[in-house]
Amino acid sequence: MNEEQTMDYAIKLDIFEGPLDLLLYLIKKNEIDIYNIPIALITEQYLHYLNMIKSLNLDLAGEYLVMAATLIHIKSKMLLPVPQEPSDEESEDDPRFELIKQLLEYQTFKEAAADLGKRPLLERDVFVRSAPLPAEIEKSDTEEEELIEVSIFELIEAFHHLVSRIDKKELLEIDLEKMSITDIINDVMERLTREKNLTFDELIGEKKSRRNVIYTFLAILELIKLKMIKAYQTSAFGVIRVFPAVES
Amino acid sequence: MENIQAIIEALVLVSEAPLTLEKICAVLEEVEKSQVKDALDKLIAEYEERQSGICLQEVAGGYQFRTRTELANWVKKLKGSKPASLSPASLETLAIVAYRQPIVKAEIESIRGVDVSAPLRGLLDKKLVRIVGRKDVPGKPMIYGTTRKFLEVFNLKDLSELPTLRELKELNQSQENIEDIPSS
Amino acid sequence: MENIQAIIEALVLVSEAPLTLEKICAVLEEVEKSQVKDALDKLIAEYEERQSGICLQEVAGGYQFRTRTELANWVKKLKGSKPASLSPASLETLAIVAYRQPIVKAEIESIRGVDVSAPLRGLLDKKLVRIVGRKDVPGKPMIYGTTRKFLEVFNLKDLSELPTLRELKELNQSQENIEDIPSS
Repeated sequence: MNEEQTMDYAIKLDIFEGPLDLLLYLIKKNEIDIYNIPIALITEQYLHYLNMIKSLNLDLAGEYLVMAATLIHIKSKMLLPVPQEPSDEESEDDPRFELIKQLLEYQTFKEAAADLGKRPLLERDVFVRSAPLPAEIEKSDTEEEELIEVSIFELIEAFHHLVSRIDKKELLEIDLEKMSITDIINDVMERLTREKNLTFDELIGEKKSRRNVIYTFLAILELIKLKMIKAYQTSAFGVIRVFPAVES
Repeated sequence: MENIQAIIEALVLVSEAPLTLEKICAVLEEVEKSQVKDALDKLIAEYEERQSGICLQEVAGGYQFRTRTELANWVKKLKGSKPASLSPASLETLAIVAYRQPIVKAEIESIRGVDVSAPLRGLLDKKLVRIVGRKDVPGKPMIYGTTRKFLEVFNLKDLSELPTLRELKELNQSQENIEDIPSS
Repeated sequence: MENIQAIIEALVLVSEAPLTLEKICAVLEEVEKSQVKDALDKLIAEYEERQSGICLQEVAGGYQFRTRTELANWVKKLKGSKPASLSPASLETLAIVAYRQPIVKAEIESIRGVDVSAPLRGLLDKKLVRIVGRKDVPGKPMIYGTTRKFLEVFNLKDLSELPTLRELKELNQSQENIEDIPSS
């Protein structure tokens, strides 16, 4: 391959959004019917491109290799003799079925993405008022309850920045299990504030699932450790009664 | 009471985000919802007819004044800044989230055939996509959906205004087509 | 060239500060300053005549769309229900409470490195954070946790739906590059 062709490939590689995109390009370039892909030809061309990337020392995402393996696998399956009696599920037997489905779906969304991009975009095709409001109407006394507009992503982002700023490793781990217990901790504390004291059975309530019992027990242990509640038992195996550690 | 249309114009102008019909009605307590809607439709038509540089548009479930698309170049000349556009990777990821929401990352990746961490992250940063919850399956993966800002940015009234997936129909028919494939 | 008046309307709408005659002229290079001034005067008169809810006004040496003063009360009524966003300090404090609850103020402060009295009070006022109890240690400090409203605002079923830092990191990860390519 000459220099010019190499450059051509290099430029093209940059514009592929992944193995499916590359395959769609090859299908279009060869004017192939997507429902009847000549797998040998496409596999050959696909691998050719991959080697091109390699020779140019460009980064290659692992997905391209997975697709190469898939193509080779389909190609080998296509070489196997086809069972004689035609059945209704023949299409499912076509080794290309999954790939075709995937390609069609990807093509659909690629077009949907292009359509989205063609819409009049805010800050590109249309613009809205950007002036701040005059101060006298910006500030007004609110009697209604304030609405808050903030996303969960912003919340974790804030936490992330905080953690990276102070570099506290022990803050890094957020355990989903622990958060489940925290839910119960909040619930226990809320009920204790209301009821003043509760037995373990009362705390578990109706939902006597194994998970709920364990989590409630862990929550109580945690609360005792945090010195937020006190637990008393009148006798061994007796009723456990918990109180807020400090009267509110 | 002053002219309803005038009041609506003022309310829409000062609103930071597209102003919903409900909010307008909440301000204009004594006016029927249908009357408010009529006034809005009339206003839209008037701005249209006048060939004004701004138009009243229904977007993201509300109403907002926007510049006319034909004038984009003049506005850009004033603003001087080139808008950051979305990369094809981001657009594809966004399209999948928009049409398939609620969706988990693995599903997006299976459609695109590539890792979508980076574009997904970018879309979250741009507030076009948000985390809507977790799926109750092992690993509790996060579920993504589009935001109201997505509607605002793409000039959509609501999600139903998204063009239907043209090829998707074909895809459903493809089952039959594939059955016609000659076994080679 | 499109209607000068329409272009001016669009420019004024998107301008962050009152738009000066000079700036408009800079955009409309080929138009005489006097013509631009005429168009502006005409526009002002038109909005006036139409008894529109918005008017084009000359303020602070430039032009700006403003709501008509007579409608101020309606505008104020609308603004009363403006959704508030959280300040970075509040957001950080909230994040610490959410992820580290149950937590006392001193612990939040040791993480943030600053006094959190103000943001914490704000969060209590907004009912995103509440006092869940007191700790039985010297000083009997109050313990904070998130509220049901917190879950509602963030669209969460329960706390275990909060995204983890690991998940955020996963989104930050760039694709791994792979060296080996099978030869054809």
